[in-house]
Amino acid sequence: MLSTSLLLAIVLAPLLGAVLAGLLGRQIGRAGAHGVTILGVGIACVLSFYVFYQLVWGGAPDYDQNIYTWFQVAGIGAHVGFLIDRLSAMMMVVVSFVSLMVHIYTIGYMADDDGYQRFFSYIALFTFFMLMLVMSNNFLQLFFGWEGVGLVSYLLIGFWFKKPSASFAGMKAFIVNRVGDLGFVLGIAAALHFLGSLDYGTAFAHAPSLVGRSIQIIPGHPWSAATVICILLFIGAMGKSAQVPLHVWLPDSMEGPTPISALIHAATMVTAGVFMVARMSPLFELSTTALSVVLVIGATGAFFLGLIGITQWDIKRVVAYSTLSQLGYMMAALGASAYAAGMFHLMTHAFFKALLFLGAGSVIMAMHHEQDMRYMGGLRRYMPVTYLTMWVGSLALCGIPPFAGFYSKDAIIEAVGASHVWGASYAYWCVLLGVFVTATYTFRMMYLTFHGKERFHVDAHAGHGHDDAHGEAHGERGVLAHAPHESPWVVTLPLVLLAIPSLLIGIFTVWPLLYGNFFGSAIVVAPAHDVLAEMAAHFHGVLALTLHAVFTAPFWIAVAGIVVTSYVYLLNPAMADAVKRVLGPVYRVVDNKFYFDEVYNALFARGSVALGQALWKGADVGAIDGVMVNGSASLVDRVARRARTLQSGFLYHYAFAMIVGLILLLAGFLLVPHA
Amino acid sequence: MTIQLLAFYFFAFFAVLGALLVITLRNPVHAVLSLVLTFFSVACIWMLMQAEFLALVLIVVYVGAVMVLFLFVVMMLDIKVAAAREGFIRHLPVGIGVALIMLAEMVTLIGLRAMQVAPPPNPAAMHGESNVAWIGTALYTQYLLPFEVAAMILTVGIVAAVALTLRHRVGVRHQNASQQVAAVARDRVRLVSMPAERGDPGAQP
Amino acid sequence: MSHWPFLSLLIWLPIVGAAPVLLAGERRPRLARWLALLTALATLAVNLAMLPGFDYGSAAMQFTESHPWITALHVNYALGVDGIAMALILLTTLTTVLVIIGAWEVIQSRVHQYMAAMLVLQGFMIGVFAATDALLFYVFFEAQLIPMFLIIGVWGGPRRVYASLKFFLYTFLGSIFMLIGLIYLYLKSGTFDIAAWQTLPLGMNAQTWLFFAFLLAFAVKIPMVPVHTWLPDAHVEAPTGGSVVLAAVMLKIGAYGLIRFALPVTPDAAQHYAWLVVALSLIAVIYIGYVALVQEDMKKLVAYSSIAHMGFVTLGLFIVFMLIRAQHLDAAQLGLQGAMVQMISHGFVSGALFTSIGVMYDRLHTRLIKDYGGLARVMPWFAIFMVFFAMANTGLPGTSGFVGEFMVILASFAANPWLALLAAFTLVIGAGYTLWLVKRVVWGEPANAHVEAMPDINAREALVLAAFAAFTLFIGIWPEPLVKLLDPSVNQLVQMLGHSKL
Amino acid sequence: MITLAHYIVLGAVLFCIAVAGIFINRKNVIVLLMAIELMLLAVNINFIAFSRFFGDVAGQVFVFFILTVAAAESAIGLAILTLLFRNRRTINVAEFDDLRG
Repeated sequence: MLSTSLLLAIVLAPLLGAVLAGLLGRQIGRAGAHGVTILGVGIACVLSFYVFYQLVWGGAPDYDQNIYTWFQVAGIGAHVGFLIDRLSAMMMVVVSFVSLMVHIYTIGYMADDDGYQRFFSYIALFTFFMLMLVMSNNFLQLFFGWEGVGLVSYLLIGFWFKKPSASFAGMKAFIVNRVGDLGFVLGIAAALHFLGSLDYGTAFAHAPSLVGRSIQIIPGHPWSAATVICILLFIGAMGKSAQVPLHVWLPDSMEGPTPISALIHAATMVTAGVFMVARMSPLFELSTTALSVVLVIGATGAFFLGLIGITQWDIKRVVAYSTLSQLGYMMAALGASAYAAGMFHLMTHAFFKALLFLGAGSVIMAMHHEQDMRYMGGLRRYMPVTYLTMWVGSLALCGIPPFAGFYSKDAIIEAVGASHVWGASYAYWCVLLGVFVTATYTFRMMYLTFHGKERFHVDAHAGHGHDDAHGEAHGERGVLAHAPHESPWVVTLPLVLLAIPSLLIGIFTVWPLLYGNFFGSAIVVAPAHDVLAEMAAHFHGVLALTLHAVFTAPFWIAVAGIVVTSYVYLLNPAMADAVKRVLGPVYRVVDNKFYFDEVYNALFARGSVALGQALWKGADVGAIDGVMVNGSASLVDRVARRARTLQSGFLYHYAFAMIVGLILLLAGFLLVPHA
Repeated sequence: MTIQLLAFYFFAFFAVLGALLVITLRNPVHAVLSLVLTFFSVACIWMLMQAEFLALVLIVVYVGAVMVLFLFVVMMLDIKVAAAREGFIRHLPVGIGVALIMLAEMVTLIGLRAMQVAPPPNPAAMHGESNVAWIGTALYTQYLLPFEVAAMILTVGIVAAVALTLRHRVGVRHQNASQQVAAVARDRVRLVSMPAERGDPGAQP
Repeated sequence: MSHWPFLSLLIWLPIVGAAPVLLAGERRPRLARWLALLTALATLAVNLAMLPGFDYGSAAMQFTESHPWITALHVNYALGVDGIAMALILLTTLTTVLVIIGAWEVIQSRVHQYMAAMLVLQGFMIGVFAATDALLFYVFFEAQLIPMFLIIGVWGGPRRVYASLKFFLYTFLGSIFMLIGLIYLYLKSGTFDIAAWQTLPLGMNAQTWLFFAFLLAFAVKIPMVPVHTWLPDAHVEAPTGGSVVLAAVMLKIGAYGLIRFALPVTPDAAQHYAWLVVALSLIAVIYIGYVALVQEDMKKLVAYSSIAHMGFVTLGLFIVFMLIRAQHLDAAQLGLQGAMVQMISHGFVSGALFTSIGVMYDRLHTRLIKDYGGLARVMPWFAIFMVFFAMANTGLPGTSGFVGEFMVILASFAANPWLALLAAFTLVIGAGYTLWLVKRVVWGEPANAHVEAMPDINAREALVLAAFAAFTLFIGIWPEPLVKLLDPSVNQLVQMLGHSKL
Repeated sequence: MITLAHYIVLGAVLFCIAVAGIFINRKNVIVLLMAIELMLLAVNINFIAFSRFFGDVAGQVFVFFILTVAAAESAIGLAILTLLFRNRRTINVAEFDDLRG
């Protein structure tokens, strides 16, 4: 049995840590700040593992209870409560574990930063919101956590608020997410309207009643209610999980410190959308249209956003675009109704992508906050631990057996291939080619960073330490004050701890997660869509699966990508430029990220300001204030100004007026016959 | 044509003549005198209507007091006739036009034919009393309050006229009788006894 | 139930208390401040003392008092509160205390008069909420213009005369029409009792005229587009305390008037013209959102955002009619609740934002966004509050700003998804203008040497902001107590609106 | 035989002359005042005539009051005139425009 106080402790411990570190940061000092937050998150992590253990092996039943009533209006109730089943338990473990790793890592990464306490406060607060999100048993609390992580993401992206680009990126992330949330809120409203409750339990119980119900969004065109609900909810997921076309915020979010790139923008927050769709599987299963949308959008992101990663020079941005691509994979899995595969990839991705980000952070530290790969190279000699762990992460990312990524990604590709919803064949090509792209950008990054010639030189007189500025323009690029060296243990320990699951977790969990009905009733799949069941028929154990990989297309595509990249970047560096020239226009489009930023900037950012100016100056100041308000005032003024000249002050004018009046009066008497 | 009618036309002619002179004469003094002529003539016409009291009041009070006041003021003030007459000719046509239009309208309204009423017997005589008694009875019974108010108005008028024209001149010596009476010798002369000046024999003269 | 005339006490305590404050005079500002604070605290105490005696389950008027006032016209000095009025009175008494503390050192000239004006204003505003007699309501409604007029006109900025006149004339124009409506209703019913009017049968023609008379009066006060242009000017010129009271309480008087008069007295006309008000509300949300985006003056920006948020209030009030027509009574109640919660929440959030701007203004004497930047470095504590209130303004869950908007959006989806879409647009545009403000003011490098020299908030300012933050957070995390307070009245109102008076 | 019409027309003629007087002497306050006296006189003629022809004392009483008020009026009017002249050294109405809007 899971007790309420236990669950409350999981949620509140990080919150308490965040509040203490945030408000009393100056009093408790640096050690105090990371102490309380790590303690808080550590408690949450340990208890999450305990909860997970209890659910999976301890035979504890699912927990679904309300803690308190948020509001109750007539028949509509909103509560705060927890729903702990295997789905949320898995997320809790992933979130709290990665969060704990990032906390420890941060001690090293942020050692020289002024905002040390603030940073710990933020990430602990993030853990709180994320846990609230995954543990929620209703839409409202889901949205609370959803927006809460968005807030912390905003604060953390803009953590170095002195940098205009950072605060801009934070704002951009928040606003783009808000566009998604617009859909999400409407989705919640639609769910409430059609299902009559904000609680998952009640709402999902009523889900079958959606069949046949429709809504006329455009008069004369009834749409299935389930489709409307699901697409609206998915728009929310598109924002948070950075799907095309709402992905533009994620690359910019790399302005934030690297630990949060790992925690928020790779491992946890951005997967909230995936988690949410999986959670809503009883609804999504009712609408093939919605599934198609999810599938197509996810697959599009998986391929095209990965392409951008090949052209980037900033090490973090490469990893960021890889995240976008992998998120696309997860969404595609959900679209193919392979929810378990999506969640599986979510988990493996959380580990290896956090690993890659933290590794990249370690590199960046060694390079004195230089992020441009053109000034790196040959680092493997200086930082072996980082080098090795990064290789583990990279191989996992490329889906090379037996690394974790292989199992999850392979399952996704197969599931998409097996799917029958509209757009599945397009999606299949996307995810398949995505493998090539993934291998290319990953190995390009590894080669540019760790292999080849050193493209920096050490100059002891360059005279700049870690602490002067972060990522700002240094005096001369590619000049380091002292040789790069391996990071301290607080940094490498999390790398090692994350490398272990990146390597192994796939082998151990592929069977139960995908085919063993691990999630039980938490995920609902309609029999017609159940691709995983089809795949289970061909499943003959982990070893067989691993060996069988040699005979599948994805594996060889990955290998092809690796070979090509190796040739271009290791053996024949001049080749890269040649390829670039040959693919001129295509390269330019990809290098400019398909011009999303430019179009959005012109259309929405500048367009809104221009519209606002027009409305303000034109309508508000011009029409309403100018014509109506001040206009009526000045009309009175003008009339009065004219009228007062009648008051000449000359006696005889008044007398004349009286006499004229008298004449008129007499004439009136004459003309009007009196009774 | 009876003698009364002749008398009426006679007085009416002078009344109108006087009125025309009032508004046309150049010299204000002459204008005031013309106004007196009009008042006299009208008083006579009132006599024809057996309103003896008012006719006499008009002559005694108006001509005797008000018109004299006018004369005083006109003579007191140094009026530049030329300036005051400015625009006379220019406005003459308008004035005549307006007056004629108004007259025409009034006469039409009055309806000359409808008014061809013979005068009834003198109402005062019918009550067996004089015109003065007739008005007096009404004034002191029925119209007592308005009468008193009229008295108030006159008083206020006098006070106002005096107050308006009152001027405090500076540097004018007044005789203050009460102060003169209240004066005592002590205040006027102070007797001071002081030792006699003793000439210093050695001093220079 | 109680022998104490609590409501009279609430109204007259601050008004009478203003007298000693005035007597303290120009020479003794300290005494004036303390007296004012004591009076405000006493009023708050009286108000809190009412809470245990308040029946949360009843929609009826409570703490009623009635004395004949003008017998010839059947006017009574009649007071009473239900949940809606109680919530707003609480908002008033709380805000006044904070405003008086907030003005402590900020107001330096004629302290005694300022404090007295604030107290008198408080009394009148409570009177508006507590009056159950229409003429009494009208008297208080008009009377509270006077202290506010003085506060803007005496302690305001450079264009204070223009702003205060505009404020006064605008409101006055509207209320003239209301007076005509009140007189008509009196002639029709022979009483000024609001409750009697709510059951008075009226023809459609009469209802239409009355509805527009009331709408005009209260739309100016709320303010709704297109009669909103007085608000930015008034806010910009008003002293901080004036802005806070104006935003926190005075705007609510308009919405309260709609709830008391326009909705229940003329339900059929309101039903018939609900589309109009809903359209105006949505215009307020979107159009004003865009206008707010480009403001260069912080106070103007927050003023415009107030208009947009009040758009949610009117949307919630009138979406009810569409929902009643569609037989979604639960959603109707949710919409009305949303409007009410939004009102209370907006009181705290906008009050806090104006206080924050006041804090900046006291240091730098400018309200232009471009004069600021990088406050997070020089004023870290202030930055925490500023970001928090900005987030509340964007309707972040966990702050009060979210609750009302969420309820209204949920309710309006049931009426029409398009309405919900347009309303939910505030999530984006609201985040846009608020965060852009925060970016330019709080983040970045300190803009200039003056900003560099700004001291962080002192204990007094921290106290005021923390109090606002506490209320915002409390309602955001646990709105149920507020919802419960409002619920019976809201329920009754929805029932009443469902019955035609034709 | 003198009829009512005779008197009334006489009154009208005098009144119109006064009106014309106001027009053509618009600069001279004294003449203006005298024109007003003329008007009052014209009205008084009417009052007395009607009183005589209808046998009602009220008309004559009213004339009495008119005379009273007119006396007060001209007294005050002349006082103001004196005052004006003392302060402005002129009685030209064209120069009295302090009330101009």
